[in-house]
Amino acid sequence: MVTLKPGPVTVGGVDLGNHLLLAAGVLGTTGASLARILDTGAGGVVTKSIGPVPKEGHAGPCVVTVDGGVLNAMGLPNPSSEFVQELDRVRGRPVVVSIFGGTPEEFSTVAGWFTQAAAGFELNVSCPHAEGYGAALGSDPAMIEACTRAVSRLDLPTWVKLTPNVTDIAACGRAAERGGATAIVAINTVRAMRISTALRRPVLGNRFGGLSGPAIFPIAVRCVYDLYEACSVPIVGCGGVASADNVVEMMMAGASAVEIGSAVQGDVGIFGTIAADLYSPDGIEPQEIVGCAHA
Amino acid sequence: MVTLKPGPVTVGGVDLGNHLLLAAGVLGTTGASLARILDTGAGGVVTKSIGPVPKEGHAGPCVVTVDGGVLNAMGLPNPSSEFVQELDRVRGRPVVVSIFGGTPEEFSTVAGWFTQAAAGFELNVSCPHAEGYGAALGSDPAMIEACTRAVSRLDLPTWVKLTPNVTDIAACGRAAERGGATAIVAINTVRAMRISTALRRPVLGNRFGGLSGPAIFPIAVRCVYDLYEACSVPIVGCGGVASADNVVEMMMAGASAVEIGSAVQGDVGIFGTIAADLYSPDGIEPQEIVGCAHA
Amino acid sequence: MREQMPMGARITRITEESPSIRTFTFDLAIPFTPGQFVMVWVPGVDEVPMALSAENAITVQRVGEATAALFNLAVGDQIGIRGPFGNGFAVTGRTLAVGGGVGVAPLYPLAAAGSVEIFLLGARTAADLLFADRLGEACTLVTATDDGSAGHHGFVTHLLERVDPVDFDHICVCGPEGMMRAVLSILDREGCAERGQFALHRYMKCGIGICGSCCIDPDGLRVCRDGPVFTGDRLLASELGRYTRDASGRRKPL
Amino acid sequence: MREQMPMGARITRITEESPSIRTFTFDLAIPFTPGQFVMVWVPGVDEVPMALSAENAITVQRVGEATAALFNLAVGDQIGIRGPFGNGFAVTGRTLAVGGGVGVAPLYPLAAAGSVEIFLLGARTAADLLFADRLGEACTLVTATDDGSAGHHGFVTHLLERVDPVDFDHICVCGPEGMMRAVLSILDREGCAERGQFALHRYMKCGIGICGSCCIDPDGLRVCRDGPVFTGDRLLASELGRYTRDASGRRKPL
Ligand SMILES: Cc1cc2nc3c(=O)[nH]c(=O)nc-3n(C[C@H](O)[C@H](O)[C@H](O)COP(=O)(O)OP(=O)(O)OC[C@H]3O[C@@H](n4cnc5c(N)ncnc54)[C@H](O)[C@@H]3O)c2cc1C
Ligand SMILES: Cc1cc2nc3c(=O)[nH]c(=O)nc-3n(C[C@H](O)[C@H](O)[C@H](O)COP(=O)(O)OP(=O)(O)OC[C@H]3O[C@@H](n4cnc5c(N)ncnc54)[C@H](O)[C@@H]3O)c2cc1C
Ligand SMILES: Cc1cc2nc3c(=O)[nH]c(=O)nc-3n(C[C@H](O)[C@H](O)[C@H](O)COP(=O)(O)O)c2cc1C
Ligand SMILES: Cc1cc2nc3c(=O)[nH]c(=O)nc-3n(C[C@H](O)[C@H](O)[C@H](O)COP(=O)(O)O)c2cc1C
Ligand code: FES
Ligand code: FES
Repeated sequence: MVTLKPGPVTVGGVDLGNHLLLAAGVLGTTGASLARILDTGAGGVVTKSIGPVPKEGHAGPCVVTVDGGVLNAMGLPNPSSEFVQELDRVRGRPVVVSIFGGTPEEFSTVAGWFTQAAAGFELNVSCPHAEGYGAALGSDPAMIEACTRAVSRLDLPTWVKLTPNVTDIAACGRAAERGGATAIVAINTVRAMRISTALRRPVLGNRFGGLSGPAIFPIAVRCVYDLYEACSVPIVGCGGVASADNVVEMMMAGASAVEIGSAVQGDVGIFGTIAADLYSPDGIEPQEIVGCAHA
Repeated sequence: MVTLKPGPVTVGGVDLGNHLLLAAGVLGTTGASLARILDTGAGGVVTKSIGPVPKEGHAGPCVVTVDGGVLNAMGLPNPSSEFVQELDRVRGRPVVVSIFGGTPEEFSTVAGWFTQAAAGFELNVSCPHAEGYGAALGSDPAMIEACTRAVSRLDLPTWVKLTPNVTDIAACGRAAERGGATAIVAINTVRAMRISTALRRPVLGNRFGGLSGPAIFPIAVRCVYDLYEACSVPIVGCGGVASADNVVEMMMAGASAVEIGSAVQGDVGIFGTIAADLYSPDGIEPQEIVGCAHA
Repeated sequence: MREQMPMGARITRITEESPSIRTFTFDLAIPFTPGQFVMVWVPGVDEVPMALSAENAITVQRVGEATAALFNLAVGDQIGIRGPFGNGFAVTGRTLAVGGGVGVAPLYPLAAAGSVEIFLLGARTAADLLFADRLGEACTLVTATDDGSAGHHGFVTHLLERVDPVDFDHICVCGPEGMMRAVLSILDREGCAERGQFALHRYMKCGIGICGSCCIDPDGLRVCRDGPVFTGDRLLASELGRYTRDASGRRKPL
Repeated sequence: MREQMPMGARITRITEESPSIRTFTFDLAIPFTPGQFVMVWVPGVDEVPMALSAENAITVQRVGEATAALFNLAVGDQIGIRGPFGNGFAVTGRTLAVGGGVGVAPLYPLAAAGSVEIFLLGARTAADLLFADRLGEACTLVTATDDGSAGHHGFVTHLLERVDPVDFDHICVCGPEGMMRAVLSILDREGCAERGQFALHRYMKCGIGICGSCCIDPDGLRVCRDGPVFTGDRLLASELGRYTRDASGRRKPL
């Protein structure tokens, strides 16, 4: 396998310790948890998505593991502005704050709370199971552009996380770019559902939700590949990454860094595990493989 | 687990031996192969998709197995009109002929060849990796409607197979219904790609392709569930089905029958295996569970 | 990732343990380590964590919506069960158990397995003393009630003054958070905090260590996965007994 | 489903076996049963089935685009390998092998393993007799050439008249389709078709038994998965030697 030369990296304006970030909404509700993941080898972390008002999220079940993946409908539970204090614990470290809102104004309000605490923002216009939020906005390129612009105006790095549940993800990527995105993150979960045959009803409290984990890796690689052809800002690959080889594959598709979520289920130390496999002093320059599969 | 009372079933105008059909493009290139699958317990079979001119398909690799699924980009290889003679072998049996074309006229031409040999048609407006065919048409509801109408005019059962790679599959289902579809089949494969990190290039000859198998089962259940809410014609569930419990789950989501493709990889006798688990003389009426998860 | 959908479980018996606590026995046997829990799905309502009080039972205190809905179920009704999750108690030598309120639920199967020598059992009143009869058969039982209606009049922590924790290899504890913090303080004072095994409660949504809702300060340990049982030394500097977080992740003082 | 992406294999040696046949040895050892094949990915060109002629080698006849591209590769170049696929030969007792042209490739490792007693080897001319030297060391070798430039002058099937197939438990065969049909006819005449093991070739796209491109009439057997080796009795009524199908699935007479 290819190994990479270790060292800090800057992606879309955010300085990271390596190419591996914790994905939004996974172990990202408290400062202590974010610190733990950074300490175990992540080069950066993305927080739980924070919105304009506190939300308890959907009724349970919120998460089930399925063959090859995780199905979730958390419903964006979040402490809203109180989250600012959580970040004291990780001040100065590479923390990207994930935010959501129902309008461009709400995006900009929420972002405003974190201008001191965030190394950058990740706009969640892609959660597939939160009515009026996330993908409800993120399947409309004009809305993506408007929300991105509302945040990029704050002059902090602005990443935009896209949903794969659209006919044309490249159009969404171009919209984010027009709105001033410094990077594009792909992908959020894939719209999905399971039914309990024993109980004869959808297993998630919210009925439907989003699929993550290895099952969606080929879908995510495809989206990254498409976006790399369509956009010129860096791309952060996300979806099903669970090994160093997966990281390399995402980078060859066009990702400048990757986010990892569901894989913490098998190994909370996954960042250290992957970093140990991925980096070696005699590794090649990471830039050499970013997008090389397009040759 | 729920078991069903065995017996013939009619779905969207096609009389089937049971609820289990072979999915299009899987072991469906020859009459002998279709007969074999019928003999091992399938209640019906869908043929390889047949188009207006013979096609060799994409250069290889055309298929790779990935974690939890199969990734393919066959490129719709097919013998075109010569396929009519293959069907002599299965005359009078429940054979649905899958057809594709680049225009409504081509759909109707191809269908015309098979009016004597087919128990019904399945319109492939959903293959994600054949330029100018399949999903190239199938993400446009107006085009779906036009192609469906061109075939449904022939007064044979007309099933329309949809792609999940759209923002709104329900709109596609409604379009098919308007065009005269007697049933909707969901789903075709999910747009996807893998890259060989060893060879630094996409692994499929066509670069991208479609994901099938257990990995997409939760995506397929979701699509069937959505279509059941949006449409009134029967739905045939397809995608990742690999066990009797999966069949029951698809039916609870709203499917009147299911198609099975990738699972033949593990067991070419999968139809007999599933039927043995699914049916029992003291089983419940199948109609009782179709769509019951919507209650 | 291994598929783990909720299993359908049919309630076969409902036992009223106290006015506010019932044991629900179901037709499913789940191999488990005492202290492990399951996520209990009350269809149409919510999914909540519950310790297994036997391989086929949970013992539930009615406190809010989901537990009230459980109390409305009858024998023959179905619930969903995912699990078991978490680590459970790990005992080898002499074990003292300290349980309060419904916190006795995860400790009971430990005692029933013969692993507990002395059980200090507390509740508000005599009627609330959970599993007292059966615990008395399984080990040496010492009780305390807040109102003095049975056993020692006062907190179960007072009973700890009568036994010497240092005589035990393990002190397994589950109960109200204030009680657990008090026990931890005593163990710390006696210099044996690491012998304490505390079964914690935090707001849980996934149960499998990915959502982050159950993480505790200051180390970000996940109660659902790294716990729910932690040794006392890992909790000394923690939020235990000071604050918790609600469903949205906001801190709530205790 | 188990992930099976092509493995990267670097060519370490290229051996010219005859003017149109080369053996490509690579830096990957694939445990296999003789008769099994791999899908060989020539990057940017195509993926084609090739028998393993050793655990780390394929032996290729140049016939068209993909094989020509393989012939253009040099030591150090990379190809992709998926497999091994199919069933392979299954022999236990006395074994006769009958090979023609590049069809010797899958039979050679069988002989090299010491499983073949007599090997009937045919080719158009002496220069095309594949692996003759090494086969002569591994077993009793009898050769035939169409032009008489070596061994018997005529078809390899004629050699079958010299040995009595009924003396063997297995007759393993691979070669041009007409030759295989002729061998099958002889075995059938001798009443021992079921002792024949024929390694078939059909157009393959997936190699794993799902696409259907390699199915043979009249039973719909998949050459890639149910085969490529079939006993003669299962082939008597088959298309073998009569027609095949091309990449589009159209029948082509042979
Ligand atoms: C590992 C663990 C084991 C538990 N074992 C038992 C047990 O054996 N018996 C028992 O009676 N109780 C047990 N509990 C507590 C039980 O989960 C809560 O009492 C129950 O969730 C209350 O739900 P509700 O809807 O009735 O209450 P609500 O009205 O929703 O809330 C009341 C309080 O219950 C708690 N709570 C609510 N939802 C959750 C949740 N998803 N996760 C954690 N706490 C929640 C919160 O403190 C909340 O303030 C356990 C909790 C944990 C974390
Ligand atoms: C199980 C099996 C094992 C084989 N083992 C060997 C071997 O050890 N050595 C060897 O030289 N050849 C072997 N072959 C034949 C080899 O696969 C073809 O010669 C090769 O695919 C030709 O490819 P091409 O692009 O050069 O030819 P093309 O110009 O594409 O076609 C020439 C002819 O080759 C055959 N062919 C082409 N593509 C395929 C394909 N995907 N699958 C099957 N046949 C194809 C067809 O008959 C075609 O008419 C084997 C075939 C099979 C099915
Ligand atoms: C439990 C859970 C919660 C999530 N919460 C969020 C969230 O709040 N915001 C967001 O943008 N994505 C959220 N996601 C999506 C992930 O960030 C990520 O895009 C997705 O899980 C795919 O990556 P993975 O396969 O590595 O998990 C969540 C995923 C999971 C599994
Ligand atoms: C090798 C292969 C070939 C396929 N060819 C076709 C096709 O020709 N027409 C079509 O409509 N679908 C085709 N499909 C899609 C399947 O019919 C089915 O929709 C998909 O594989 C999901 O079902 P599964 O998970 O059970 O395989 C093909 C799938 C595979 C794996
Ligand atoms: S409940 Fe989700 S991490 Fe513990
Ligand atoms: S090559 Fe696909 S079934 Fe044999």
